[in-house]
Amino acid sequence: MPTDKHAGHSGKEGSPGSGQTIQAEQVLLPDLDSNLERLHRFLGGGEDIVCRTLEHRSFNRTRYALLYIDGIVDGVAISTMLLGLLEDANASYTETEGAGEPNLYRHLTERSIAIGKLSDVNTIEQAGYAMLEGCSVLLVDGCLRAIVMDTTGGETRAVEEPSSQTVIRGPKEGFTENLRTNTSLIRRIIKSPDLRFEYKMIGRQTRTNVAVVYLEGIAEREVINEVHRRLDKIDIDGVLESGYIEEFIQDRAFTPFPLLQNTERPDAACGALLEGQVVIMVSGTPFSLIAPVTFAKFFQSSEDYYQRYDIATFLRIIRMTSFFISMLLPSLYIAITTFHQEMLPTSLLISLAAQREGIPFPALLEAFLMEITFEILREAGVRMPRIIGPAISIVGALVLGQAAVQAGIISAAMVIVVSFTAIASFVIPAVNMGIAARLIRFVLMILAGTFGLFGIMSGLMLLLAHLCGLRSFGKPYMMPFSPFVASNMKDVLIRVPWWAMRKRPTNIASDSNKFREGAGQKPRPDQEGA
Amino acid sequence: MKPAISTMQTAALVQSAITPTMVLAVPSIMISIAKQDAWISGVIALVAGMAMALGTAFICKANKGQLFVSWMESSFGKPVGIAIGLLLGIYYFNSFCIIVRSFTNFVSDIVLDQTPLYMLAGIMVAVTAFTVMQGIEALARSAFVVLILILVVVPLSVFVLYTDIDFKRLLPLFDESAARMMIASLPPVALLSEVSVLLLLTPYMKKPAAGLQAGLVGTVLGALQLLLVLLLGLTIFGQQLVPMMSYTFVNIMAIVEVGEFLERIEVFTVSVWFLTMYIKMSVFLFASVHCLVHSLRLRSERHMVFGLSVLAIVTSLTEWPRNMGGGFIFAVVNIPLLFIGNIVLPLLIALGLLITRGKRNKGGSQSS
Amino acid sequence: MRIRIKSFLSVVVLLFAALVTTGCWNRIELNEIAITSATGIDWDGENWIVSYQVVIPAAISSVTGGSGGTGPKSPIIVYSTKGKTIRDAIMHSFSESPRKLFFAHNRVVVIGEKAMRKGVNELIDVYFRNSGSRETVSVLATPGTSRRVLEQFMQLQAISGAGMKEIILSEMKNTSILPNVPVYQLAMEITGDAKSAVVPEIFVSGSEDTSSLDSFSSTSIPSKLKLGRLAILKNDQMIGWMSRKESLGAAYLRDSVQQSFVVVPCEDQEGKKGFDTVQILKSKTKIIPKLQGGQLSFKADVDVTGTLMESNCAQDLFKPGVIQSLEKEGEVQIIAMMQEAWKKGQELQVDLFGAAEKTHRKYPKQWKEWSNSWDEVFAKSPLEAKVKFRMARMGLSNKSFQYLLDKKEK
Amino acid sequence: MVTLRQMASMVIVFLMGSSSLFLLAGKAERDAWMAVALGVVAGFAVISLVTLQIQRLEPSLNLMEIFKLYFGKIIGFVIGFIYVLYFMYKCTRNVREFADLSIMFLLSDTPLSVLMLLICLIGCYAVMGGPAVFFRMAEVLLPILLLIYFLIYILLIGTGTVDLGRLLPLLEKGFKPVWDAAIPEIISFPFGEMVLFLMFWRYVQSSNFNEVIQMTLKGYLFAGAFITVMNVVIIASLGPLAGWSTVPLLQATTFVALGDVFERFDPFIALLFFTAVYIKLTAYYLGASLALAYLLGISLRIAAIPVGIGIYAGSFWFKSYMHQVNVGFEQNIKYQFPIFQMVIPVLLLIVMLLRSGVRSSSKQGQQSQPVSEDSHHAN
Repeated sequence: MPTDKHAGHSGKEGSPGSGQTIQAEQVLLPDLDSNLERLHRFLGGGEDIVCRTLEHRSFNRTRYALLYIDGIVDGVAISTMLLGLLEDANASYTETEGAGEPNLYRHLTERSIAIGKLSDVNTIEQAGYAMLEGCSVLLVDGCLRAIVMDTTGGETRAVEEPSSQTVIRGPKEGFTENLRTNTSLIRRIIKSPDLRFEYKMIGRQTRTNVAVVYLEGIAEREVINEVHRRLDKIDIDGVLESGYIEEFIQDRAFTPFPLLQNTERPDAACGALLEGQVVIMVSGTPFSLIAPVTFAKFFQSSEDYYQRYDIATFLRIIRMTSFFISMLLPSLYIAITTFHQEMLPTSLLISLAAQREGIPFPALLEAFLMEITFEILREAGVRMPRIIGPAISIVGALVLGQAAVQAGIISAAMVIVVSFTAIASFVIPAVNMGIAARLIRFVLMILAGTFGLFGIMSGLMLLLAHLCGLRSFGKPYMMPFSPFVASNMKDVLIRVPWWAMRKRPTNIASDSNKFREGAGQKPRPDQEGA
Repeated sequence: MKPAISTMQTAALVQSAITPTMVLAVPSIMISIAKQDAWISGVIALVAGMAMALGTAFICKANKGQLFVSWMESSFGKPVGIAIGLLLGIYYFNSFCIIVRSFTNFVSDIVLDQTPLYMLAGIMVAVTAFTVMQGIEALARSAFVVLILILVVVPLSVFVLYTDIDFKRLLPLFDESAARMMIASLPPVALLSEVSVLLLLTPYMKKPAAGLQAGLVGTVLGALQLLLVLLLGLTIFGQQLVPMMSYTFVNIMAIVEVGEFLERIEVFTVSVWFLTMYIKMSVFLFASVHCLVHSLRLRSERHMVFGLSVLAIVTSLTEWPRNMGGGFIFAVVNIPLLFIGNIVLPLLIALGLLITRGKRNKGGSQSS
Repeated sequence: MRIRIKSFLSVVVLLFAALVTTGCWNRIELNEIAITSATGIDWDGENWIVSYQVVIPAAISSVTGGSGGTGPKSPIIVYSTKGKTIRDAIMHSFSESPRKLFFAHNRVVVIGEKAMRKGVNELIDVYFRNSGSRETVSVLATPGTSRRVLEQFMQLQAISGAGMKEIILSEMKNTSILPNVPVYQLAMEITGDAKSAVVPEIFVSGSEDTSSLDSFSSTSIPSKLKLGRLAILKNDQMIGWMSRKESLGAAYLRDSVQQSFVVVPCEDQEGKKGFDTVQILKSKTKIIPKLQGGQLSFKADVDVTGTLMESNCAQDLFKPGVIQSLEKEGEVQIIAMMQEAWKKGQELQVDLFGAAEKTHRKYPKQWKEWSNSWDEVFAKSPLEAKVKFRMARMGLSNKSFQYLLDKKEK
Repeated sequence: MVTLRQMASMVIVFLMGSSSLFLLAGKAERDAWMAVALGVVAGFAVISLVTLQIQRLEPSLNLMEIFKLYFGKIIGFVIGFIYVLYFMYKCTRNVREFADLSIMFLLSDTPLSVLMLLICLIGCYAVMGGPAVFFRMAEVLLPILLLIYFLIYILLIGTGTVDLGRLLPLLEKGFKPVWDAAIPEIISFPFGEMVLFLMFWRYVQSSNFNEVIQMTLKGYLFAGAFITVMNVVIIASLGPLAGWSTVPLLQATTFVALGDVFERFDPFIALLFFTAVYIKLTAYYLGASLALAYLLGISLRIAAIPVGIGIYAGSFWFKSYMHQVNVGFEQNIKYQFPIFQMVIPVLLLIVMLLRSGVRSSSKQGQQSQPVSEDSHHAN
């Protein structure tokens, strides 16, 4: 593989064909054999590199060679192209005015190669990178330039139903690892000419293709430039998943809250595009990133827009409350039972006191114990092979909880509280927001254990200040709530029926064209006779 | 980009700079002075507060968008400007310590009586420092969210107390002499004068001209909450019993009894009240840090916040003896200090501006 | 710059660790508190005796049924302590109770007659000063010692403290003879213009106590807790009792009647006498002081809505004449009760009916000179009562059963 | 539009309405059912000779239009307005009755004002829907009502509470008490109220008006027979106690005890009775609103609001339940109602016959603008 020097050098170059200072030994020489030999050395001579030399009869038998890396090329395209070349090689052309390398080169590019996308390179290193990309290279003896044919292909997973973000009603197709299929899925949904794809190559070793997708005229220009600026700044060995990029380009380094939304569903991505957000798609992972994003967006699942508005509103309120439950419930339980017992109604207090009669641990420790057991069970459930995974975590939780209560280690009320919290944290559609709630829960529990409700309120104040300070790509994170934007509130806690959602969310979509649907489309039943 | 806060957010900041301490200790003092006409002195305080808001906004109009200290320097010359900046910085730091101490007393009286004071003060100042470190925009946004929360919780508590209210207890109107009513309105007027914090906030506003609107809304909201607590105290407990309670608002919430389960919820209302206390502390810490950093030409505000908060914890705990009578000291003894800081100083600034404007107009071009 | 941030963070983490390790000051586990459901205050000449009725959670809730196998345990225990002042007595409780006394769920405070006669100002001060105790606790007076009241068991309610509060609340809602007086209302009335207050009485009927569980094995228990008369306080000392009839009249005058009943004599065409019972659904009283020349007099007009619950005279209830006579009789009964209560108030020279406040509101100037001699002024001012009685409904049958019997023979 | 079946079911439910609650003609005690039968016959005469004739002469006009056409603009308006008040008064009586009975039976502590407000609101919602919706409600409710009544009769007979022997000494006190119990009272109470239908007949979709007449009379006779049977059952089950209880049939159902499971179900039956009363009061509410809408030229929805407020305020006028019953049975039935139910309709019929010239002109005018007329009312 190329020596370290190359790595340093090529890193800056990044995208092919833009090299400035080409050292002498990089340039293609007229002699075919030396080129082949140097190219082999550049690519480290793996035996999956295929080299096929041909001889053209009517161009005074000049030799030319086809090179590609087997496995990452589309076998069918290669074989048809080879067939075409072989025929062309034996055909005899009469009006070959000047035989020799240059017009053979032109002849091949114009008449005989059966591949759509062609381009040419003039250094060994560019040819090598192109071959690594999955293209095939044609070197002509005596010619200083080589033809690069885009024959990328290879085994990719078929389009399946997304595993993490399932939906009862709504499209069932999900993104795959192959960037080309993903862009085609988006193209199939949004067939508008203003849909822009801008490609980048990130990662010195992995050279992952990243596509920045937006709708011209709807997404804000500054946000797009900001995305590009931050992506270009990334200088890393390899990008295997969009998560790598997420941590590089988010606004604030240390925050439990996700500043970029990820989705596996093309319809969710297109929904974001239509609302003026930018989608970053990374090849090799079905999860694409959406920016800029606000706190409220994590409580909207794509199904809200497919179901009727009343159930959608109801579910949204449930999700919001379950977020706070999963964050606050255990700490509230600790605070009220150990600091402010007077808030409990008398009968509840007596039954709780009776339960806690034989419990050795203080409420805080008891809560910690149960929380950690539940986290362990959940992780075990995920890591288990697909079939028995969920069964283990649920059965485990019940059996363990029951046994602990019988043994008198944990009070029954605590098991209820902790299991309800665990379930509540599953309700949040976006997993990364659920994770945020789980982490903050532990901090709030400690504060509740030491200062009671005062501690919880201090923790909430810290949280509020932190949230209000957050920004996602320059847009305030608590957008519709604290910099109060009345028109956006239509789609946050409640979802007004579709015919009422005329304006795009302001301050996210560009201010030029605001309206996304015509006016006065409220369905009005024809007034049937008296 | 320069931080920009909206009018409503500034109003929330101004309101939370006034209300928390005012609603805690002031009602029982006012009622002990002016008996059942205390709510009239509350109205007087409201009117005075609006007047002060108008005055401050008028002064702020002269500011062409520069930050406060640099504005002072540009209008009165460098040495005087720095002196004013330092003076205000110290004044705000001192009132920050007073506020921290009164809230620590409140929390340890009502909720956590065995927790040592230094730990309470430590937690409070740590949270406040963290909030101020997030910058003025984050502070403004949290103030707005807390204001919304209060505007939901306060009417709810009135609705729940509806059965106990009996307006006839206010009846012998104007029973007390006008003099007593004026004296009773002194503490709230002193606290309402905190609206002068607008001087520092207007440069940060998106529309500085709307400073007047923000000031008015802030003072009116604050005074209305005071009036609400006064009326609740008078109509539920009558004017003899209230002077006996050091924290009227807490006792009012303590007698709520709706059904068998909704009883003894005053700790919940007080916890929601903690949020407004935090905003008030952050506003004062921000003000003092802002003044000191700009007058001493320091580089970063984060270090000043860290230093000041440690100093504040120490001073607030040691400056006053342990066994102080509830909020009394801070409400009454503090009045002259508040008057100097919030009324005399802005008046001097206004006077100075008038004089210098005459000179500046003559030599209009070179000095601005 | 980098080092300083790290050091700052490490300080914060240390602070946090300090938080957890030094334990949490105000933290009291649920199994470290003794929940008191009722407190009793007595005075034995020179010491306060404070008794507490503490709830034993394990005995009540069925959750830990397993461990409660050793035969039925009493759900409450009562013990008392003695001290110079009330708080002093409460502090003594630490020397004998394994758990810290917890007053937040205290429902009722029972004050013995001797303690009432000595004065309740100390008690009220204790309730307002520290944040642990609630101001919404109901005050009850008892002729004997309050400890005996606390020791009694109650039929339906395991915790007799909560049971007492439920009795007084349901009694106030359905018959309104005795008002429920929380501590803050008692304090307001004592410091009010009239400087007087009322407290309902609770006593143990029957000879010996039902303080042991085995008395529950028979169908009826030997002695029960009952609500009795009304204690009258003047300047926080008790000066006497008021009978139940007078206290109902006082309830009308204080406009604290929610629902009540009145027995009305009735007479049919043949002159046969009988009694009807009328349930009072709503009643609203206005007391208006009137000043003619120097003489102060009070006019009380009450409008009451009632429905017929029982009719023993042979009447056709839908005849307008019959309805009018029922309403007139009702008015006579209520006026009689009110006058009786007013006379008792004047006899004891204590204004229980808020007359002072209303006079202060209406005539603030004259109130200046009346305020210190109010009891004499009140004793001399007469009450002119007027009641407007309205019968809303007659129940499910439109004639009295007696009417059907008499008609049969005609 | 309203179909014939709907009109018939409305007539039955309307007549069954509150009459199912009380013992009609109580003064005739044991022979009350005969008085009712007599009343049915007398009512039949009134309705077929007077009320239906008026509508037959003017099939496509409602009462208000007929007044305006035949009595001239001003007098027509005045009499029309008086009828609006009559309909509103009848509605207030029913609302107050509904509220008092439900307080006595079901919700003893609920304040009267809240209950009446609820009833008026539900009524208002039904009226807002317009006559077509309201008649559809009646058509749906009728089978349910009949089924439940039938169930009650089966239960009463099954458990032997009904004993026809109690009727036996027929006409013990001669025919006179039956006659004076029937003539003033029974004619006007359930059966004279058919005058309200003068407001509704025009909405019926039918080629010629005779079909409507047949259907109404059939409905009327069925209802009359049904009420008479109900009276017989009450007297047969309660005997001397019949006059004692305010709501005898409900009292009878409390005697039923079929095994220890099926006992004390009368609150369920009470709810059913109140549905019938609800239909009656909403019918009056609708009649009054349609009339007011026509008189003031405003849409039905807007007219329903002042009428609703008038009804709600009016129902507080009665001092007590007894006062409401006395006013109803002593004064109204004898003096006020006959004027509205018989005197004015007869007068109107005579004027219509005399001024037949006006009627012929109104016939041509009528073809030209029927459509605008309907839409004007419907929205």
